[in-house]
Amino acid sequence: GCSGDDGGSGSTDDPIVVGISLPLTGDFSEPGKGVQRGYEAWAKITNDKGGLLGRQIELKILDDQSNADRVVADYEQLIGKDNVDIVVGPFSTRLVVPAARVAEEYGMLFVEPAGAANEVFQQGFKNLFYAAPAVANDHYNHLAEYLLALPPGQRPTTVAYAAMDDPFAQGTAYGLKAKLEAGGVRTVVDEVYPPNTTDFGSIAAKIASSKADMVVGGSQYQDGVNLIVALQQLRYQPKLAAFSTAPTSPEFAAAIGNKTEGILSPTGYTQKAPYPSNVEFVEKYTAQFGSAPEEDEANAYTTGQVVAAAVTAAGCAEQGECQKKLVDWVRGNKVETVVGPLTWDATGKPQGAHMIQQWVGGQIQIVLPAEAKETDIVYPKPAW
Amino acid sequence: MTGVGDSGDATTGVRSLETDGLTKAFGGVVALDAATVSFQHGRVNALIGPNGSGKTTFFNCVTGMIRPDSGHTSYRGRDITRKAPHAIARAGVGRTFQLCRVFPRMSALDNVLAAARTGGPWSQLRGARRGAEVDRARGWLTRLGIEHLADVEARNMSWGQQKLLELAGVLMSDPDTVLLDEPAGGVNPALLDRIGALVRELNAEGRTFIIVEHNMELVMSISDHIVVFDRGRPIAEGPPSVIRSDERVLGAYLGV
Amino acid sequence: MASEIELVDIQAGYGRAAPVLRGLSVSVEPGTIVCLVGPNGAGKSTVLKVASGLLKPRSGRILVGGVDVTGQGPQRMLAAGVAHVLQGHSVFREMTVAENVLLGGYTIRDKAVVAERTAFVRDLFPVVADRWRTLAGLLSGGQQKQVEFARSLMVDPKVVLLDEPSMGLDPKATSTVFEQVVRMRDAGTAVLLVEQNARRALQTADLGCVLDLGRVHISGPAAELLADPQLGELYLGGRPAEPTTTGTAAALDAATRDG
Amino acid sequence: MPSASESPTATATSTGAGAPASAVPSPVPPAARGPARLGRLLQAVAILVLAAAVLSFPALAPNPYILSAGIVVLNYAVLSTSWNFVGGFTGYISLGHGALAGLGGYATGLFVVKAGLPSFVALAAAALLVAALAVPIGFAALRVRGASFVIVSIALVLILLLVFQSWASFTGGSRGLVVPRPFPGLLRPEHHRVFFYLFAALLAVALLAWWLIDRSRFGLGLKAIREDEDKAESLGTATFAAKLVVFVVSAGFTGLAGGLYALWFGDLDPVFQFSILTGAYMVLMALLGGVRNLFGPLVGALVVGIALEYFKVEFGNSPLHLVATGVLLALVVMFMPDGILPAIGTLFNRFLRPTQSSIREVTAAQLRDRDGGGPPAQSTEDTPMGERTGTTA
Amino acid sequence: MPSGALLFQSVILGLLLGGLYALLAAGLTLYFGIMRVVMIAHSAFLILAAYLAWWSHARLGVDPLLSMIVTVPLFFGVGVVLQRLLLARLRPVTLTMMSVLLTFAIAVVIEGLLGYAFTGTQRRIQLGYGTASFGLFGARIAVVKLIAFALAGVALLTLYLLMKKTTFGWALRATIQHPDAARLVGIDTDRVAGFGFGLGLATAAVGGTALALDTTIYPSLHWHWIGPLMAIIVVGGLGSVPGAAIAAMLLGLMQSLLQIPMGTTWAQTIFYLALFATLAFRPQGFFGGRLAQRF
Ligand SMILES: Nc1ncnc2c1ncn2[C@@H]1O[C@H](COP(=O)(O)OP(=O)(O)OP(=O)(O)O)[C@@H](O)[C@H]1O
Ligand SMILES: Nc1ncnc2c1ncn2[C@@H]1O[C@H](COP(=O)(O)OP(=O)(O)OP(=O)(O)O)[C@@H](O)[C@H]1O
Ligand SMILES: CC(C)C[C@H](N)C(=O)O
Ligand SMILES: [Mg+2]
Ligand SMILES: [Mg+2]
Repeated sequence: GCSGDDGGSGSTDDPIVVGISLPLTGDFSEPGKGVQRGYEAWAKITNDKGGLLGRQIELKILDDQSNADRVVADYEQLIGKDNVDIVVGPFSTRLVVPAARVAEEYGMLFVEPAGAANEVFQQGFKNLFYAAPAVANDHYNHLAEYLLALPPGQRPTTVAYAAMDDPFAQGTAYGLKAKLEAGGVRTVVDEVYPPNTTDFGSIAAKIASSKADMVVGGSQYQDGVNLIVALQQLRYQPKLAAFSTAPTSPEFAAAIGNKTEGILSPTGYTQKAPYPSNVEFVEKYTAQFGSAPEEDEANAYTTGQVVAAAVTAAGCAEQGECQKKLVDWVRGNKVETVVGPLTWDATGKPQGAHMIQQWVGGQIQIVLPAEAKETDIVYPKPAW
Repeated sequence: MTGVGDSGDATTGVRSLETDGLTKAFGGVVALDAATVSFQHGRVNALIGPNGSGKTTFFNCVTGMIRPDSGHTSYRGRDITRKAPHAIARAGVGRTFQLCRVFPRMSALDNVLAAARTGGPWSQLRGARRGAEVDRARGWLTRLGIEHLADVEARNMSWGQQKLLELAGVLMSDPDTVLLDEPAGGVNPALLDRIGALVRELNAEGRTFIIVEHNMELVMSISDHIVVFDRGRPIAEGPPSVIRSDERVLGAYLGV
Repeated sequence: MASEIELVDIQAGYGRAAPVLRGLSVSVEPGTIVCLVGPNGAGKSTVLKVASGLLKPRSGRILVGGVDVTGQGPQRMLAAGVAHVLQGHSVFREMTVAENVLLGGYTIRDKAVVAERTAFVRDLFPVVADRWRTLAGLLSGGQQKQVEFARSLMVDPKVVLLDEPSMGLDPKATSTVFEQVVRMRDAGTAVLLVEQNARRALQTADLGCVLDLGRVHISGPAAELLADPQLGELYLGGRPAEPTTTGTAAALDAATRDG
Repeated sequence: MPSASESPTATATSTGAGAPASAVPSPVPPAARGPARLGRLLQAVAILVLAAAVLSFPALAPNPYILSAGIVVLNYAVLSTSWNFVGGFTGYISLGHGALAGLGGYATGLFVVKAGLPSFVALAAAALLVAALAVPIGFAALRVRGASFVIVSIALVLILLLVFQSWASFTGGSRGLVVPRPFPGLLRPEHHRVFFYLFAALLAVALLAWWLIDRSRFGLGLKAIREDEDKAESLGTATFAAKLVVFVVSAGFTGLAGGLYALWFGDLDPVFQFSILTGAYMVLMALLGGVRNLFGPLVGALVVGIALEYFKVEFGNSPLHLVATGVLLALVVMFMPDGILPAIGTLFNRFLRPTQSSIREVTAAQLRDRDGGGPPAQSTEDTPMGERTGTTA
Repeated sequence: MPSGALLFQSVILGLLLGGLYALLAAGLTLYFGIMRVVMIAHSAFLILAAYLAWWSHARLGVDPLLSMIVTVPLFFGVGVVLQRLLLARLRPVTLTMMSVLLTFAIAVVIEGLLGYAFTGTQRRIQLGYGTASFGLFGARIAVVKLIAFALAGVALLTLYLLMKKTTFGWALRATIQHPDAARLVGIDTDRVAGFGFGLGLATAAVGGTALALDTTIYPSLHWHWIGPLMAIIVVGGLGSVPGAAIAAMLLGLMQSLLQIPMGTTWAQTIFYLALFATLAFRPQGFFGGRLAQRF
């Protein structure tokens, strides 16, 4: 039972209310719901173990419709009106930045699962922490290393880039581009398309006619799917195809008619990671939702883990003075999570790297780095 | 106030509206065919002609509502061919429309007030419903027998009432030269007599009229000078007595 | 003889405003022309709108051929034989003259009849034939009016309601219109005519009604009304009629004489 | 209260053919004057109450969220009042005013970030810039009317969206633009309070400007444009110039509102700054309240703003709040096509004013006697005299 | 310098795209040009139709093309009802303005209901022939795009013939231009206007299905379509079906070609540039009727 008295925020039987705004509709709804599942799994798993500080966790989730104005109003409501104890972040850089500002100005700790672009860390936020191994520009680091290490004869010589006009999506593609260009790999197509693009015929035509060895898509979700289909319609067969986030989504394979073979994608998470909390996460998540968690779910779960660690260490969870303690703790400590141990620099940037996954044998599997791989990278990739 | 008063004495010989070779074709239809017409100041002029002979087009061209293909228009000796309609209106040429145009969702009084002329740009910021102008506006409504409609929205009026309202509006704008396109269309004949008298009265004050009308009785009784159009050009002009017996007019217009 | 159309004690008005027609009764027998005259805003057009079903009366009855049709819409009224030509301009502006005229025969199923009538109106109004493919909205005011009248001639109704058919027409076309009105009457049609060209109209009509304040003020044989000097002054305008000619007709006459 | 018999028109008729002088309607039905005065009184009271409510709101707001929601509503109110300079007076329905607000926001932000201007100087400069840009925009857009104008205005939003997205080197593109805080030291609740008053002041200025135009000759000219543009032109109104002027004024206020919002909100993203929805909400609010009324847009903003917040709280995590908004809008359009204020006015009139008649109340004979001054007509025998159906009583 | 192959491929893609645009815009032509209704909700109905096509494929396993057997009559009926129940009640004087709002409301309701029923998740029909294509002089033509193009052709031709050659078309135009006069010549104006609107929505059913064949759909996608479609009908001349079709093809082609040098975002501006150019030089549109500029 819960206490019926809402007299003060200090009363220890009250649940810890965690306020979240998520893009449950609109552009980011697909990953947004993944994040929601991750948070729900975290709350359930934690509550089943007795909660935090002996208090149950209660999620208060609002829908921001992928709209930056709404996300601000949501956090305003969560903090100002609903008086939640903790806030955590929404999905996607475009929403994380304005949301973080509200939290910052109310002095709240702000751990977030999906503000991966560099921009997030250039705003001067002091209370923000990104709960994933690496920022967007570093997502492809392992792939770049691998490619540049190939003997010159095998190395792809030309690359076509197409990125959504979105800080995260461009961040991933351009992170790789910078490294490959530095290594002497030529850029033959460099296309940017607005987030609402639905027809990829022309972009695909450009890429196809460039006959680039490799295609890199800076994609969120739907755009990645559309671009791949458009490329397939034109019978373009690159040696390597890499897309950010889209291929890791559970809907992906079906969406492109299962012609997934060989597609690469960076990820911060693998279900098979040996970290103790991950084993528990995968098991209980699967029990709760009927399928194993993907990256978005894991990021949200990681966020929860970071918050939980801070709350436990600080011994408090409410607005006001306590938040300062939480922030200070996170800044000074390492947190064990489902994506491994995380630490942050002064701007809240995590200090790790992403892995590279590839669709091999109808399954998406880790192929890089060598120490984490589940299977060997297939290069050149088979025709799709 | 514009110089209506002082031009009143110079009733003859002063040029009012003139056109020179005014031409306007719509696709294949030549609505105005090098029409050269001259109206004198201080007269009641009539412009008659069969349906489709270009009378309304003539009005539209001289008031700047449509651009002629070629030719010139001048008013009191000054070229107004390419001037905007409002500039021509401000120069003193007011007009009504054949298809009767009023401001449908404004009361009759506001319809008339909206026509009141203003001075410089700053006077635009003065209140619209100042006493003197409201009195003047009501005065016009009364003279045209529609004062009981002052607060009725124009769209709720009968055809003839709207026609009268439009006339009240253009008179409120105090033009030197008034172009009326079928003022009698749909107006009760009893009232028409009064309108005829009103025209003569205003003319005596020094205003020039150019009236397009098919009501021959009205035309013959009030006009000093008649211009007859056929196929976009004047074919005859002169005082009523002359026009009445002009053969070309009989053939083209009166259908005999 | 029974009236072809009969309006009995009609009260009618627009929206919530005060009534416009206040207990008005009119009837028209087959083969007669009844002419409504009256000041602007007296309610003449309103009478016709009620008669053709465009406006539902608040009370009173409408009989067509003895059958009560009160409250029926224009489509049913047309089916019952009532045709109405609106005041002002009611051509379909963005359709060609041809389409306008042919739409006049919308309810006629027989193609031959349509073709025959089309030929008839094209003959009657040269402008209809000359501008057959022009958009009607591009015609001059009087030309549009002619198209409209031509459109109404496509059907052959029992009752015809004409709202100022001569407005804006040149003398030639006016004569054509009045000739057609007479022809309809002679063919047995009941004609309810509203005209501000009152003297000319009353000369053509059999009966006249003066409408004022929303009711029939005076009615009687058209010739009698014409002769009444007081009515002339109040409603008909102009000089009291010379025995035979007046108005446009006078001008015409004068012209003919001199020519 | 002046009675009809004191009006000059009525005295002149006292010689009329037996009709009692007081029966001749004076131009304004006497019964209507009382309510008019009452109406004015009510209006004054309403203004005072409204002002008091607005000023005391920050003190009464239970928490900063409510205060921020209040700012959002005030911002809507300023925007739709600004929109109403064009929409209400000239009848041009611009769905593109969101673009002007976005321009104001971006201009303010860029002036601060790139030119280093102080925040409120930047705001003023931005408003001027938007007003200046409104000249060419208006020049292109105001040439067309009706549906075409609606389309052009939509196009304006979309084209600016594309430009601000594509020209990332200057505008920040989809990375967004962060506008530095004007009062960096303030905590968020304080920050809200300050901006609440700033928005309230801006609203007051916008309302005042609207009111001044409404009662002026310029305003009457604009309304004439709304009714029939060609006709207004032929009566000597420089319609194009008038439209342009009022468009520029409207743009200036919209730009100010957008700029102030940018200073308050801090994060600009082209997708949301240049959104058709913003413009559509402006139109919705103005129409809802009544475009012909000074306070129409404000009332509309209150209703829509509160409804939006309410729906959001109520259906927070399902798209049903969209449905609720749509249904609300549809209901207004269907049942209050002139807006809330006029609907209330009609109700008010129905109780206090008798139905008006547009039909003349005197016969032609009486009329002639009245102003003709000729010999009183012996009224025709059956002239129905005493018929004046209680319309002037 | 783009290669000849790329140019040719782009031309093909542009024409196919233009065909789709023409189909999507066809209904708008009807409402705007003929009925004077500013129909913001048209693209929302397109998306609705697309969802129905997706749903029938994903849940019932029916080919999306077959779903039209249901959606076309259904949309026609919905159109009739909408017109009779809602639009017909708007006052003619304020029709343009109020229809903007009313249809905006309808659009938002549809979007909300779609979100409620199908969530905001992006959906895409997974057709067996979704990525199938065949070659033509070195260029490739995707089967789905060609189907959409064919649908467009058939629908547009039907619409055109209906409007120009049948009494229904005449009656519809007459009804809109002068309702009273139309009633007086015996037209059942209520029914005709309802059918007209239904017809517009029926094209949305076809268009939505064509759209769903080759793109992802999500409830708020309709906002994305409003701008380009409106630009098309203005350039084509409000009210002219052939005009809209030609404008759509040209703009589709230009967009596709401009994408080569300028990139996706800037290429989209062609719609608005064409729009402004049209209004500046020929407000009545390049192919449309002569009186269209009047409103
Ligand atoms: N905008 C237009 N487009 C095409 N043709 C036009 C246009 N305006 C007028 N016309 C044509 O020009 C000719 C002259 O028309 P106008 O309206 O000037 O005649 P009018 O003398 O006023 O006739 P009415 O006595 O019938 O009013 C007509 O044949 C008409 O069809
Ligand atoms: N749509 C309307 N809404 C409200 N009132 C109207 C409407 N139409 C006409 N009226 C009013 O009804 C009265 C009668 O109008 P009606 O059109 O029948 O007059 P009429 O006798 O035909 O006049 P006219 O000779 O000017 O055509 C007028 O006072 C007019 O103001
Ligand atoms: C890796 C992802 C969770 C990051 C997210 N898509 C963003 O926009 O930043
Ligand atoms: Mg004319
Ligand atoms: Mg009438």
